[in-house]
Amino acid sequence: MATTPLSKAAGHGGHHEVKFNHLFGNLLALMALMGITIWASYVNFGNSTINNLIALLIASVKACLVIWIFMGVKFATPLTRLWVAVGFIVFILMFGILGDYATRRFEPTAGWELNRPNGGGTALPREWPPAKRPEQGAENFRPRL
Amino acid sequence: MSSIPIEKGLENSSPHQREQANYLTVDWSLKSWLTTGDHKRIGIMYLISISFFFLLGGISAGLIRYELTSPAGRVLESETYNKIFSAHGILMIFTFLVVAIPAVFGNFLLPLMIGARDLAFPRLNLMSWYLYMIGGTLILGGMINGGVDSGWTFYVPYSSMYANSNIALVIVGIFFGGFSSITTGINFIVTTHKMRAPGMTWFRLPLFVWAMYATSVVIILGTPVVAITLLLIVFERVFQLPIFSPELGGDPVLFQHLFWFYSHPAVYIMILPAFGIQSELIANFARKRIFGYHFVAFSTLAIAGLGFLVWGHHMFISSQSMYQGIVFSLISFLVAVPSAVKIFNWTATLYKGNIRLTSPMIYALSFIGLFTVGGLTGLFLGSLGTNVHLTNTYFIVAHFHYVMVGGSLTAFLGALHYWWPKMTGRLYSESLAKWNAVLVFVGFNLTFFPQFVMGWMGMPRRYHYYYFAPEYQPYHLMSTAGASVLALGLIIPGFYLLKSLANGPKASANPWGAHGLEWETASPPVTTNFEQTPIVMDEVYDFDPVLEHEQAQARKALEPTGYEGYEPGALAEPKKDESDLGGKS
Amino acid sequence: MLTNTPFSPPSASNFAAEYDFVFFLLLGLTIFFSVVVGIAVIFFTVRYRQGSKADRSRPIYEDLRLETTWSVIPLLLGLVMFFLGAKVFVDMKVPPKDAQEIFIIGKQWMWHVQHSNGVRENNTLHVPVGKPVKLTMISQDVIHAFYIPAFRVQMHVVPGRYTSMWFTPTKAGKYHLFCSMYCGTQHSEMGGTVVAMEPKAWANWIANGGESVPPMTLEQAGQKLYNNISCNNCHGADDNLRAPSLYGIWGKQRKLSNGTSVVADETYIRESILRPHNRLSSGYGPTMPIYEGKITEQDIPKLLTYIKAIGTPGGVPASSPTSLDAAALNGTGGTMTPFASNAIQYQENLKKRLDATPTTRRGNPAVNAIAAQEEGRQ
Amino acid sequence: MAAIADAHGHGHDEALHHQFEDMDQQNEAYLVGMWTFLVTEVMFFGTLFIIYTLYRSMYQMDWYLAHEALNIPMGGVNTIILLISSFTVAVAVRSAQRRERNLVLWNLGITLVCAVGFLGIKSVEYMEKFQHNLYPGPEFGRHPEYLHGAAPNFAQLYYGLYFGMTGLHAVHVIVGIIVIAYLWVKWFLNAKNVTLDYVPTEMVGLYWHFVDLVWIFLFPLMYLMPKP
Repeated sequence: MATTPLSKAAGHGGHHEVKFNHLFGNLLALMALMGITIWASYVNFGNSTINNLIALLIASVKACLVIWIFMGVKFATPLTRLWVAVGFIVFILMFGILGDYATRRFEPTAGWELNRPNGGGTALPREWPPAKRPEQGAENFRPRL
Repeated sequence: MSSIPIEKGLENSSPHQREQANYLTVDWSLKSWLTTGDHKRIGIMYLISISFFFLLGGISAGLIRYELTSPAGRVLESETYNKIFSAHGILMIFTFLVVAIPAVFGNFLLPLMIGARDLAFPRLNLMSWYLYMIGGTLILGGMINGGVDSGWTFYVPYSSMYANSNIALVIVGIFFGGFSSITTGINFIVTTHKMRAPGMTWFRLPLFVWAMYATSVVIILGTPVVAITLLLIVFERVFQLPIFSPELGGDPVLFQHLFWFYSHPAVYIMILPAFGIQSELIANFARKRIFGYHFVAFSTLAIAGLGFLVWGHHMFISSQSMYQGIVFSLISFLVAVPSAVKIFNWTATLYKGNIRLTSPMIYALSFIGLFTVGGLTGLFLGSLGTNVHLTNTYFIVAHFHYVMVGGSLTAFLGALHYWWPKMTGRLYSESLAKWNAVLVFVGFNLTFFPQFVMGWMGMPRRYHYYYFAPEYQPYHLMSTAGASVLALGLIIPGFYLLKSLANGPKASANPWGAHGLEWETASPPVTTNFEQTPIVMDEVYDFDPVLEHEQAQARKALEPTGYEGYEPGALAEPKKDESDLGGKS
Repeated sequence: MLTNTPFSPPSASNFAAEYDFVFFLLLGLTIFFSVVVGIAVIFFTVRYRQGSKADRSRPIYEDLRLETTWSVIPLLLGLVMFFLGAKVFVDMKVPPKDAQEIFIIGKQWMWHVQHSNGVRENNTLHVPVGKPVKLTMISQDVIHAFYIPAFRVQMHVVPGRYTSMWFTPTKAGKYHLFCSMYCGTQHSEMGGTVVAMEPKAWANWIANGGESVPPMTLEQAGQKLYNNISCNNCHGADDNLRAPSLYGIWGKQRKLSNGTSVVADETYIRESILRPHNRLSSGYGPTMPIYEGKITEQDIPKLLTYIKAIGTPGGVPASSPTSLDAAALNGTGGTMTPFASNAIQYQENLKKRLDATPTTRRGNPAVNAIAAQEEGRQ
Repeated sequence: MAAIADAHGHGHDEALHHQFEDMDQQNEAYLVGMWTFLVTEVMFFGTLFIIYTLYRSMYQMDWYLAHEALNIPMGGVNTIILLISSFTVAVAVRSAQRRERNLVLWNLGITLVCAVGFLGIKSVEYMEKFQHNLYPGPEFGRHPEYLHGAAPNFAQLYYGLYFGMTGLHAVHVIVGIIVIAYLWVKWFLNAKNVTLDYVPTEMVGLYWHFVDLVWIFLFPLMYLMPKP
């Protein structure tokens, strides 16, 4: 019994043997991609964002290769694939946190309209009343947005 | 529900032998408990340990209420008061609410409900209990040795740079507790996916299983975030590794983002299991299939999913960007809809039911009322404008107690009463339990309703003194009076439930005449749950109210005195051959 | 409306009416739905109790129309409530241009207030009725929250960054001021009174220096400090080799030496005073001395006000109506005491007066060490 | 879930646990369980990556200057080491499926050597940083020449995250070493629960691949910043 390969003993194809060449080819691809990453980080593309994007893109490709071949997701059941996907999806969801920081600079602020680089427009279209002072003590004298 | 008879093979054995077969009596030694892989035993161990932590949390709540009866405080120093309210929050949330229903009832019932012999990873399950105990011990250790005074929210930079208490140890405890949750979550997910009995399709799952599944998803996606975020505070306190420090250009608001990214879903970790229990109780005591099963199931998943998109509504005034606030407020209103759907569905289930007002059912009905109020007052806080005035006041305290205590704790008590005969094989005094359920409802409202008014009037939370604003005192007095009633309502079950262990009547396999695989095995169940793997042939909650009504009339004529509340004829062990009468064709 | 019931907080700001409308609308909804659900539950429970003779034939288990109805109606109601709430919120977030600016500094466990004419107060805030007031707030240690229930306003006060809120008091009186964000041992005692005064009375109050004699307006004090700590040696009227000019920079986009840019707002300018090397203006080296630990959080508003005045093109003069000092309102002109003899004297006096409740950063050696290290680097 | 009753009757399933019906169910349960665990790990490290992204976008230049003190060749060698170890683990899993005990032992052995080598190089790097006072705390920046002109505050934030992220990664490597060594001993002793069932080996393999995965992102983010 112990000599039979497990896959045959179980007799159901619950797992798939990966070809050795497959694994080795994957290793070579990963190495090559690593080389490209290092090389690309020294190249001046004119804008560092391009460098960042390239680095992240290559890292993502490498991650996919590891997940797909080394971790055997290529041969996994749909259920396993679902759970592989869920983690990364929610991780990307978390980047919503950065939306706060991206939009903070557009917060409306009093009195800067004229000095703003975009020519005086604030984030929200606003009209201020003429210099006429409202009755003191009046509620809600401020114009609606 | 048709399945292979359970006690097959045992029918010729003596009552003594039959008793030996159940999971409680299979081995008496302490070692057999501490090394068990049996999900039912682990559930019981959780029940005992969370009761202990709940007691501690309750005592601290009592101290807070007593202290606040006077505007200038009664017995405590401010520093002690802060430690007490922090202890109350941390114990109640991290060692009770997050854990309570999943770890006790999820552990006990999930495999029974889906017809599995055990959870997928029994040893992992045991490890989760040990992690929980280590975590709880560390939390308690931190509280005794130096205390923790940052509140359960651990806002930086107070918790990382200014607090002079033992925050690091408590956080490490919470970290362990988090891993306990994660292991439980992994276990439940895999069990629900892979261990269902033949014929148990997704849409034949009891709604409690759906709820546990959704909860587990939230647990495994959310808990790591808060674990690492809190760990960063420890790093800052111990290794001086700064991440959120404003002096270095870090942003304290980032901590709040990460904290609420978990802690808002954590609210759903606390309330989704309660929804599941609620569905079970309502369906089984209205003796009617839950109205809109699919809607309830999917709204559970919808809440779990949307729950990850609304963390920012805890931060409307914390200098988060206005635009982000608007987006979060909008999604918060969207997430209210699935909750509303559930409420309406439970109410609609009662229509044309065959309602028995047992103690679990009273808890279930009071859950509907309390959660409605708790959920609707949540809209005040999800609405941007009203949030500005109400947040950080007693309004928010009242709101989340309506959801957490009125929701989760009520459901927990309902579940405890409902499955107590299954877990222990004993029946408790039902009339006492009924009155107690009413007492809890009254005490709860008396405690927390005045806090809504107080919050609307502007009393900030976490205040020790309010001598400068004595107009709040009447509300505090009312609240404290209610708290003593509530405390009574929480202590009494301890007595009659324990008493039932000593001399309660023995329960039959299905004392409520309920529907579900867990009621098909003996009370208490045997170690492997089912003698043979059941095959599920029929739908979930397969009641027939009309037929049952007729049956009940007929039975009433035959035996007018049943053991109150329990299904007549399904009560006690000796009437074994009649025990099938209870509810099924 | 219901706002005058004994269960309500006083309504004393322009937001109160707008706010209370949304609140009571939501309250109505809450009561309505709770009552509907409660009555339904009780009615069904009684009518369909076990053994009752009610008709149970043809029960319904699924009904898509019903489900849709009670999904869509709450959704629509929710959207309406969202919109109303968001509108109030946006109003609260957009201060009017002519708002009177007051600086608030929160520290464990007191509020420090600096009016534009130099009047300072602790744990009280005097505001004029009928005049929009904008609070620019910063914390010196942990996160606090500035909360005035009667005005329906609340905002976190965060270390390292200025936050702001505004309101217009509408009713004279004394109101509670709370710190509503838990901030440590004496959190519950960190609060005081907001005094909304009739404009005349307020003008008198502020002209006479409130409870302390104002040495000079905030802007004048800022100018003095600016010269005393030698900002003027480098930051002149025009850009020079050593430093960029601060004239006309307020609210402008500034290019930084690291290629990014930033708006010159309160937070950035404060940061540039305390830790100038972190974000250098484009084209300048790290030559400016670090002022962290040398000037207090209370001094920074003075410099900010001054820099704002010189930084706004066309210049907002110190005593213009928009900065609303006493002279503008009661037409008599405020009395000023002679300037403090020198900067050291000035700062020492300030320290004595303001640090009545000193804050120690207890517990964390890291912070003390960082501070020590910053000093050591000088 | 084909088999209903008599699950324990199968002769060959000595590795089958009592709660499962058959090996098929058990294997997938374990793999899904491992993947759900890895999901939590993704979120765990993901949080740090979020913090990293935010602060890096805020302080690009200073972080670029601060990162110049890192040793890119060492980081590169470590990447190669981890990639190779990931490969050997994959081969070990393949061999476990084929029940080739010697191959499993060799490959796991190489993985162990690689893992220890990774830690060795990492500790050399750490030592260097400590000598240059580049660890967060009161001593940070004692030798300003190693900051390469970065603002000390933001550089400290960078090194806080550097030590936090690579430190947590190193903790995972240490756990990996322990687990792989344990597995190696099991294989060496011919323990039935690993030789009859390839899943324990595969689970360890998945864990180790994940450790590799984190480093694949850490290396470009920490070591290879472009000049903004």
